[in-house]
Amino acid sequence: MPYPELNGESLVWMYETMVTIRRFEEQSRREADAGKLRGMHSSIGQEAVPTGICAHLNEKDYVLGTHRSHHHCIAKGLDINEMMAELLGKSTGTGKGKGGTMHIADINKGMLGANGVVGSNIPVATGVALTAKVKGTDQVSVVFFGDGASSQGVLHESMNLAGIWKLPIIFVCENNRYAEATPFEYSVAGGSVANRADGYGIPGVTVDGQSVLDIYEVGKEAVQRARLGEGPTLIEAQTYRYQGHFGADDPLGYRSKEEQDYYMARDCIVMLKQHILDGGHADETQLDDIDTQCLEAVSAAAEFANDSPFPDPEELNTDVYVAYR
Amino acid sequence: MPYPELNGESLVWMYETMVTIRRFEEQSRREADAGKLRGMHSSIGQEAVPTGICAHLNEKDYVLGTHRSHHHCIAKGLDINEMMAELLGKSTGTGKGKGGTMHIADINKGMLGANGVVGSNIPVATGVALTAKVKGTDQVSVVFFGDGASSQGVLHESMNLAGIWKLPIIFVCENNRYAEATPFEYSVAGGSVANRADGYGIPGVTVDGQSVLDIYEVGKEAVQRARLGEGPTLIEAQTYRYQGHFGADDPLGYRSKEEQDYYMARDCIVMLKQHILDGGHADETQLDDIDTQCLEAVSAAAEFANDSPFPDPEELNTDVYVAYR
Amino acid sequence: MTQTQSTRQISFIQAINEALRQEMTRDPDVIVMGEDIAGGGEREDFQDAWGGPMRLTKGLVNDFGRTRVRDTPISEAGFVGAGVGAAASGLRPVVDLMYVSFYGVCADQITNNAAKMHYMFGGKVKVPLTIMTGIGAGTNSAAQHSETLYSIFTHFPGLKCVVPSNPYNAKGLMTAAIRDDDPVIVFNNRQLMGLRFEDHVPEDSYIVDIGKSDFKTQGEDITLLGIGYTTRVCMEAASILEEQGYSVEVLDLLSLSPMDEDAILSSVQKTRKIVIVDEDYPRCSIASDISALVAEEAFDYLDAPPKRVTAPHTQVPYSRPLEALFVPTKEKVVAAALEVLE
Amino acid sequence: MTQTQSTRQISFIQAINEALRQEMTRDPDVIVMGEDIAGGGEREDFQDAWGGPMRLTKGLVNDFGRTRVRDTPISEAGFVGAGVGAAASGLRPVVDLMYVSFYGVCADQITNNAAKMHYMFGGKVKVPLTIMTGIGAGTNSAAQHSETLYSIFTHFPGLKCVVPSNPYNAKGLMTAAIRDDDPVIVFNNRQLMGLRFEDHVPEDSYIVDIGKSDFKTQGEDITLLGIGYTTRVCMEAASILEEQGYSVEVLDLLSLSPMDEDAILSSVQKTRKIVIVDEDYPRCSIASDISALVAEEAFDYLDAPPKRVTAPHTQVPYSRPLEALFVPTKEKVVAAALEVLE
Ligand SMILES: Cc1ncc(C[n+]2csc(CCOP(=O)(O)OP(=O)(O)O)c2C)c(N)n1
Ligand SMILES: Cc1ncc(C[n+]2csc(CCOP(=O)(O)OP(=O)(O)O)c2C)c(N)n1
Ligand SMILES: [Mg+2]
Ligand SMILES: [Mg+2]
Repeated sequence: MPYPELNGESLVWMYETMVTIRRFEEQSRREADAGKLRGMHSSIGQEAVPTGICAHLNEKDYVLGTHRSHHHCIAKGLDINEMMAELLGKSTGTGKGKGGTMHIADINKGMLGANGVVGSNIPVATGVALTAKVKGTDQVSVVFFGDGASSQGVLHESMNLAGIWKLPIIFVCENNRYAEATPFEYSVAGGSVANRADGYGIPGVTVDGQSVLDIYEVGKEAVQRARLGEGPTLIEAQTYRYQGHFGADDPLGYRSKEEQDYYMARDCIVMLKQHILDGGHADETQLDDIDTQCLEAVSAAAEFANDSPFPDPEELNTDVYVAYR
Repeated sequence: MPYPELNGESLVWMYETMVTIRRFEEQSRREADAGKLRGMHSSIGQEAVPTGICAHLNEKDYVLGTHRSHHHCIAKGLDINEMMAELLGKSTGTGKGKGGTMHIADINKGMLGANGVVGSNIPVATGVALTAKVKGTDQVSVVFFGDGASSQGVLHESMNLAGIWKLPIIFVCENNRYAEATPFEYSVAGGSVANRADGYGIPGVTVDGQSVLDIYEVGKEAVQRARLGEGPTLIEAQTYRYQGHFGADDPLGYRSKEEQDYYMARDCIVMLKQHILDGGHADETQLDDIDTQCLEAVSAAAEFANDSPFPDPEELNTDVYVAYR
Repeated sequence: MTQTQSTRQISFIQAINEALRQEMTRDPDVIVMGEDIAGGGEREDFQDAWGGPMRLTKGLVNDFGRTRVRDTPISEAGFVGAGVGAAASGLRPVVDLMYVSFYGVCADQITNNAAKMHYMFGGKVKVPLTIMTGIGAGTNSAAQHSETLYSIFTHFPGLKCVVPSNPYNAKGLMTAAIRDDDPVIVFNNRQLMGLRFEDHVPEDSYIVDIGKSDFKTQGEDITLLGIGYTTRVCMEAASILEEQGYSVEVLDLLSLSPMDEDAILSSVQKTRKIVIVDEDYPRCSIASDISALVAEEAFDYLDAPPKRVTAPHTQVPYSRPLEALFVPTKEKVVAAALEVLE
Repeated sequence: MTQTQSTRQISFIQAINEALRQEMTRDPDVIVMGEDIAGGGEREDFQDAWGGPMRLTKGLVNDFGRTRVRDTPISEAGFVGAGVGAAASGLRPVVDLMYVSFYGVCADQITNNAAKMHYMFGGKVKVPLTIMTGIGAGTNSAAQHSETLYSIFTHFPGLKCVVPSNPYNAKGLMTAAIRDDDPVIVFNNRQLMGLRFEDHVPEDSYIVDIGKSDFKTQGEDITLLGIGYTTRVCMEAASILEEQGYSVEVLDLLSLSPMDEDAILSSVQKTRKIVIVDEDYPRCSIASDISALVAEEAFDYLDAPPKRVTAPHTQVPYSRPLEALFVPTKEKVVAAALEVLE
């Protein structure tokens, strides 16, 4: 990172990132199934979205996420050992185990946090963009949120604020078609999140969220706009979550097998792999090696996390304030 | 009310309503200047907006307002004696003096309340429309709010909700170009409130807020849509407040004399009067008589209010609950 | 209560579900709104896909249809506000605010509108709104999904706040809330949700009076006051203390606003000692409120200062060993009681 | 303090304005945001049209420009949230929340984000945000513009809450809040705004420590505890009581979170009696919090139960004669004190 050009190097980075995410999520599900954490929101199926965007970001740029943010964190370069430790509530985690799966952050990597309240990070990200503006840096702030979150008033308030102040922010809606068990077409009047940008005089783009290449392109333009001080962009990436909302639920309770099959047939990793092979950017063996490395890295992360100690009891009462009294 | 046809009767009703509002506001300003109330938000200049809309409403329909709502109340047929008494905090007021200038309501007249929190009544009005929908009546809910209020997230949430549920509600933005001392063009990204309706798949209309006839026309269509179950409409009425935000402030601190003159030259009452005379719907004498009656009615209201007693001390603690314990 | 043939035990969830169903049957003006309370949006083939995140509303959409059982977008300010407006114009809406921490996006509608309309409009408008919301730690959900927070709602005049502790009173309080003409918030502890209790839950509809607390046990030596989940903790602590020879009175508060001050004071006048056990944050809380009440109104009866066992002044931690230290436990209650008793 | 040549008296408003100006001069990372805090949007010819609804920010835009003094749309969730994000990424924003009741539209940003980020992120992110907000009745503004509400923020771990009572501590607490690395809310009573006080206000920048209360008078017979505006009421009541021969200690709390428990307890240990005077609603309030603290920690010292004089459990009424009954008065404080003293 950042990868301004779409070439072998950037394609391989994206592949590796997406495979890491998937393996990480598979492992976290295993940890959850083993009872080591509860209610974990898997990002499997949505790997392409943050990957295509974060390809344009450096460590000084910021990303803010949601309850479903493991993929954002990995795409932003967070250490998966610390992430997995956080999931297991260990003292070696990104937040010393205090935040957990919905609250992973690493300010040194520009990840200013996942957030468990739907929509809640949108204004926070707007403030991050304000810092860049006030300080005159060329930093960019990216906030990811779901189709469900698009119904929260703060999106409207933040688009308005970013619009009048021309802030360097990118609003990325990961439209995975469901908010819990509520289908997108039920909850979003007008049928499009991207279209709402018009009302704020800012560009709104819809993109195939399974094609990391398409996302890369719209991300490039949006990041450029932001860096040049031309203001915000709203991107709606049409994607799909493969698993249930938080794991324990069966998505076939509210969506059809056909629909699932349709989306899974357009798997973002499979599609990128094909593109890489077709273009000769890497060969099968190289990609297999990456697959192996990712798997090993995730296993190592699981081992690290499981071997790490829980926080000391006194940690309950520290970090509430920087200083109190 | 209601006045489905634009004819002599409805024109005269509108004239009388608008003149009553203006005289009422002049009187309330005098009461405020005499120290009998503080911080009163005058609606002078904006009389046409609720008048043109309320012409289509009956007592079963609902109106909800803002901190600046005297004109909504009068257009919805509230008793000006009780209104003036409320302004003076008297026991004979619409709210027994407990609510005051920002909280006038009369449920029997379908006025479900002014509201002092900017934007706050928008979802409440949406709920009122929901009642009509659930009960299967043909009632309509109208919520008035300012250009400043358009920046509140609840507008977005409510348009979305009304959009997906096809609720019989009309969102009326009185764009008087200022929110306190903040000009509309600064605070509204994209430069139009009405345009935001598109994003929710609902009609958005901009109308000359000084022309009660134009408002009457868009109001007619919106009310019809609502009654027929076709869903919400957003109307942006471009109007102007003649006085300061709450009275004590001088608007020339943030807007030019030229601008003021421009708008005041298109005074809604003057324009309607001209139309009535031109069309021969009434003659000068008849309108003069109305002027006199309105003035007398407002004087009588002031007398009624001033002569009314303050609430008894025990009223402090009543009406907090319907029943407690 | 001994378990007889006629004892009917249902879970906390079922109790609330039953109350909702019975009130919806009884009164066509009762509607329910919230995120995924039916689920599946309006897809014909996926009716009742979810039935509420805690399954509190399971089955209602099949019986009452989508006009009265409404899935909402994630717009709490929008739909809680709509609940206020619907209540003020003739319905009796029940609104599900999934977790209490989400109050943050809709507090305006609750405290500025629902709570104040009746007063501001001179008593002429009623707001018979019920809000039900999930509270409490212990489910590994971290700081934004585990708060208790009923104290801040109790702070506001115009609101009523109730906290059931078992299926019996969950059903009765829910029924009472729906029939009440004022806005009532029902705080349901998530750790209690799946549980069944010994208490018999009548099949017929009934009310548990808002504003009345419940003596779970009578005793002479000390009063343990619990709220919702902590009533359970108090009962466990009482067993331990009774084994040690103390006679313990456990008072289940049930209503925070209005609050059964008489019961609290009469209990303390008898036992002369009280431990207040609460999971909410400690500052400006219901625990301090009760402690202050007792101190001021029963001062001359007290043998020892009132004592509070609460959550600490810290966020709810995610990590389980830390989270276990956050919630009041029977051990902490026993220790506090012994301190007061000795 | 005797008024000497060197005594500098400025109004509460000027004091806050001065603190803002000095901190903005000192630290380029300090910015100010809010509705009409400059006014006029970006119209060249109407700079500083408003200067804040209470004129707290008058003149700042001329000195520091529109990059650092930002008018906002009426989107409290949006711009308070932006304050949180700006604070977490390197600025020290001061956000004006005009009246505290508007917390309702932005509570999520305050209590779920500002308060919790430091903890949830393992202490690695700081949120040096200052929120200033207007509180208090007495201005004929009715139920939605007259609340006090600091109790509910004190409830939340992660927030600091301060309430100045005069221009001296208004300036010092504002300065301290801006320099503090945690989120701090400064609650400014509107009745105090236009007032000047006897106290000398140094021109140079200084800090009043967050977490420290201030003994306004020393006395032996009774402690009167005031907060912001009610400190003034306590002082007036103290004069009356002293005329009647009592020696009164007035403690000005200043900080609610953290709270100067030591000062409260040491005062009560001396006087053995306390009247807590507060304008916030009574339930689950700072008044109950202090009453409980005193009851539990100074039980053996107390000659009489702690006593609270607060607003009633009712909305703030519009009608002036009613409103006058809402706010604690010196007469009520004197009556309460005499009850305790006798
Ligand atoms: C304000 C708020 N309301 C409700 C919830 C409960 N909740 C958690 S995730 C979720 C669905 C979010 O849907 P979406 O935004 O589409 O994100 P996705 O889960 O699809 O990634 C809901 C309703 C919440 N966390 N915050
Ligand atoms: C949530 C909220 N924020 C701020 C205010 C303070 N305030 C009262 S009126 C007003 C301006 C409203 O502007 P607009 O909506 O255009 O209505 P207008 O006054 O022009 O009628 C503001 C900021 C408020 N009452 N509520
Ligand atoms: Mg989704
Ligand atoms: Mg306006």
